[in-house]
Amino acid sequence: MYKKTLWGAAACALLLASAAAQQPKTASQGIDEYRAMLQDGNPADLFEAKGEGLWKQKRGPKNATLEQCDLGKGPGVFKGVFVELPRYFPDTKRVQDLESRLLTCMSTLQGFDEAELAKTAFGRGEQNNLTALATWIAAESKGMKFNLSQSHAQEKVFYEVGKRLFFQRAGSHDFSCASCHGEEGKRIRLQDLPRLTQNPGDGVGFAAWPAYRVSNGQMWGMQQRLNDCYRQQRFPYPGFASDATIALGLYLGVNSKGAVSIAPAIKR
Amino acid sequence: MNKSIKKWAVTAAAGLLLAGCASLPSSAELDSLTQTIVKASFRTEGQALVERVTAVDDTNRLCSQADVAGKPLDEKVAKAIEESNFKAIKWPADGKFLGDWKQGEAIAQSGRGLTWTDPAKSANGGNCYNCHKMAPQEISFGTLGPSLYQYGKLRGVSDPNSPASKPIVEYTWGKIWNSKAYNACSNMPRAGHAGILTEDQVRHIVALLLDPNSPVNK
Amino acid sequence: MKNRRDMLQRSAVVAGLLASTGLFPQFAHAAFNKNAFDAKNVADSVKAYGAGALTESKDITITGPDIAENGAVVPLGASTALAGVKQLLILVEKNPSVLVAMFNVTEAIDANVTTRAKMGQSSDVYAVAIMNDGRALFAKKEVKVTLGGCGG
Amino acid sequence: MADPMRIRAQSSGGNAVVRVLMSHEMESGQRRDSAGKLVPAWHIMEVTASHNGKTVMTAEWGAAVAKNPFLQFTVKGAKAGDKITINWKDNKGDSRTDEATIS
Repeated sequence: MYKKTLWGAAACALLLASAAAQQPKTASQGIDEYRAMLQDGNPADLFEAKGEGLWKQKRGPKNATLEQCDLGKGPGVFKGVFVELPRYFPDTKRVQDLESRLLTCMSTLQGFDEAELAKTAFGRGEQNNLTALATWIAAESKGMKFNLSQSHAQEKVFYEVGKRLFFQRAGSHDFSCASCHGEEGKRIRLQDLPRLTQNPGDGVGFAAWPAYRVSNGQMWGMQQRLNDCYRQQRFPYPGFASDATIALGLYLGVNSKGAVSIAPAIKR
Repeated sequence: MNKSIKKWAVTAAAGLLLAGCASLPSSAELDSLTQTIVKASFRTEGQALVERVTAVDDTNRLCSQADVAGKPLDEKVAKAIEESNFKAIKWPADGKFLGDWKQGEAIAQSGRGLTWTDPAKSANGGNCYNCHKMAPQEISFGTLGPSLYQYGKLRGVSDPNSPASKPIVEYTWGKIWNSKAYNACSNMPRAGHAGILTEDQVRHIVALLLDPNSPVNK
Repeated sequence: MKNRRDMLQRSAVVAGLLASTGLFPQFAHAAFNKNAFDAKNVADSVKAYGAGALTESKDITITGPDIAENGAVVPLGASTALAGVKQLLILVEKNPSVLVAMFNVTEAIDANVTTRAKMGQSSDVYAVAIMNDGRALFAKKEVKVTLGGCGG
Repeated sequence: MADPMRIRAQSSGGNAVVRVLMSHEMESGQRRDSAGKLVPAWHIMEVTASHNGKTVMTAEWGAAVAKNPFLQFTVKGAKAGDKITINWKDNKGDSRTDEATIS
């Protein structure tokens, strides 16, 4: 559920500023109410159902299911894997997040062309299927606490790289992730911004994605969430499942240790 | 770039680890690895050229390093950054600092421009309301920057064209043009310096902030 | 919430089957009221369903947020405890076409429906109950639509 | 063909609350594509709800119903084990029917 604590101070300011004096309700309370109304009936359910079907369906050039896919807890295990990703995988010798790992499985088990799939635009063709799969896998860890491993040396290195990426000021506007997510209690327009250098709380930040975005009616995985952050930061385009996006995700995930996952969430 | 560097950043990480036993690479090695990963991960799309992350200036590089370290910049370094950015400020060629606050309001409202999805020829917005409270009619404003409501009024500007107002007018222009001239690691973009806003657009924003008729000063 | 998925009933796919067996005979006759959906104001839209003049009524309830963070999805509901409701309408006054949805109410359901609308801008939203006797009772409220995100 | 609906039907106090999510673009007809051309409206027009085979509600929808539509209503006298069936038809002639058991 949404944190309401951040809204306190802003609420007072808005109450004074707002002309809506006929109702003793602030703009932020109004928006909390709006969000609450949307909780019941999250269209992410549609993608979740689709993802579950896709996992069990024989598909791709090899006409195989994904039921032997190893997401970190052994082949075929999908409960609880999401809250431990990204992690190091010995077979690929890489740190991978959920979407990167699904990409690997769709390639090795089903025979899809990994490079081709990674190049496909979000929301199209097999990318859309990958998002549905990620939505379902994430949902299978709903209510669990994030607990990413930092035991493998590569995982530690990726944390440090992710941290550097988080603070990297660049692009035409000099923005880093920290420009918006480095402090407590800030807003962009009316959106409250979680502080992501620490655990921002249950179901906030890393613990809310994949999420259904009501603004465009799209289902977004973490890869697309980060991709759009970089777009709005005026950065160049980060490759799908690239090391930069995985390292940044791992940094956010490790910081979120102990936060309860509500994914798939519903978002503005 | 030669291909061996671009190939896989992970290989580089593994190499570092093997060389340095199981301990974490040094901070400098991690900086370098991060740059390798950035080069391998980002690509040009639309008007968002890859150089935006591979060729950052000293201001951004030094401020990012300070952020990672969690320590403020060395005072001398900060001063030097501010001086070089101040020198880079382009003052209005015709000496006119103020434009039309109504156009300024529209620019302040717009958050468009310079992303890889924006057409290269479209006008850029100022993104002002994303971070600042300005005209009180707009309740959807951000709090990343200080409130600018009554910016001119609070500074006693009743006639922005008077000699007495000159220092404030110039500071306002300079701050919008290049925020880092006044605060080395400011979170604010360098609107003029980075080519986000044109000279005319900056004039309109200055008017929005300082014109006594602007809703900002009501 | 934790068992939400377990509560979800798997929707059995019977597409086409029921339709072809004639379980929905009314569809053969159902005439989508194009005039009502083309109407540019609330009165014209309601009139297109053959109802009389609009009367505001405390017995009708419109539910919706005071502020919508995004106009693309605005939850709106229409309800009444009155008996003899024929139809419930949900309308957005400032949309290019005002009517969002019309529900034919039967004795088998509560006169209480909720859906989600798109809104282009802040506007009054209406719940209208067309009664069996032709009266059109309404309730309205204002929903403010804010600009979400960074505007980019 | 359209993706399946998600239907939740829960009995409470002698009635059943039915919540439905439908997978549909609900293109408004107001939006322009990147070339500046109006994207034609594409939306669900008719919805029918049945309880154990008997129609309990029909609806007409316009293009202003939000993408991936949500619908909630309450069926009187419905109990656990009963069947709820939802059907929709859109303005392109596509349709979909799904069924759920009340829990």
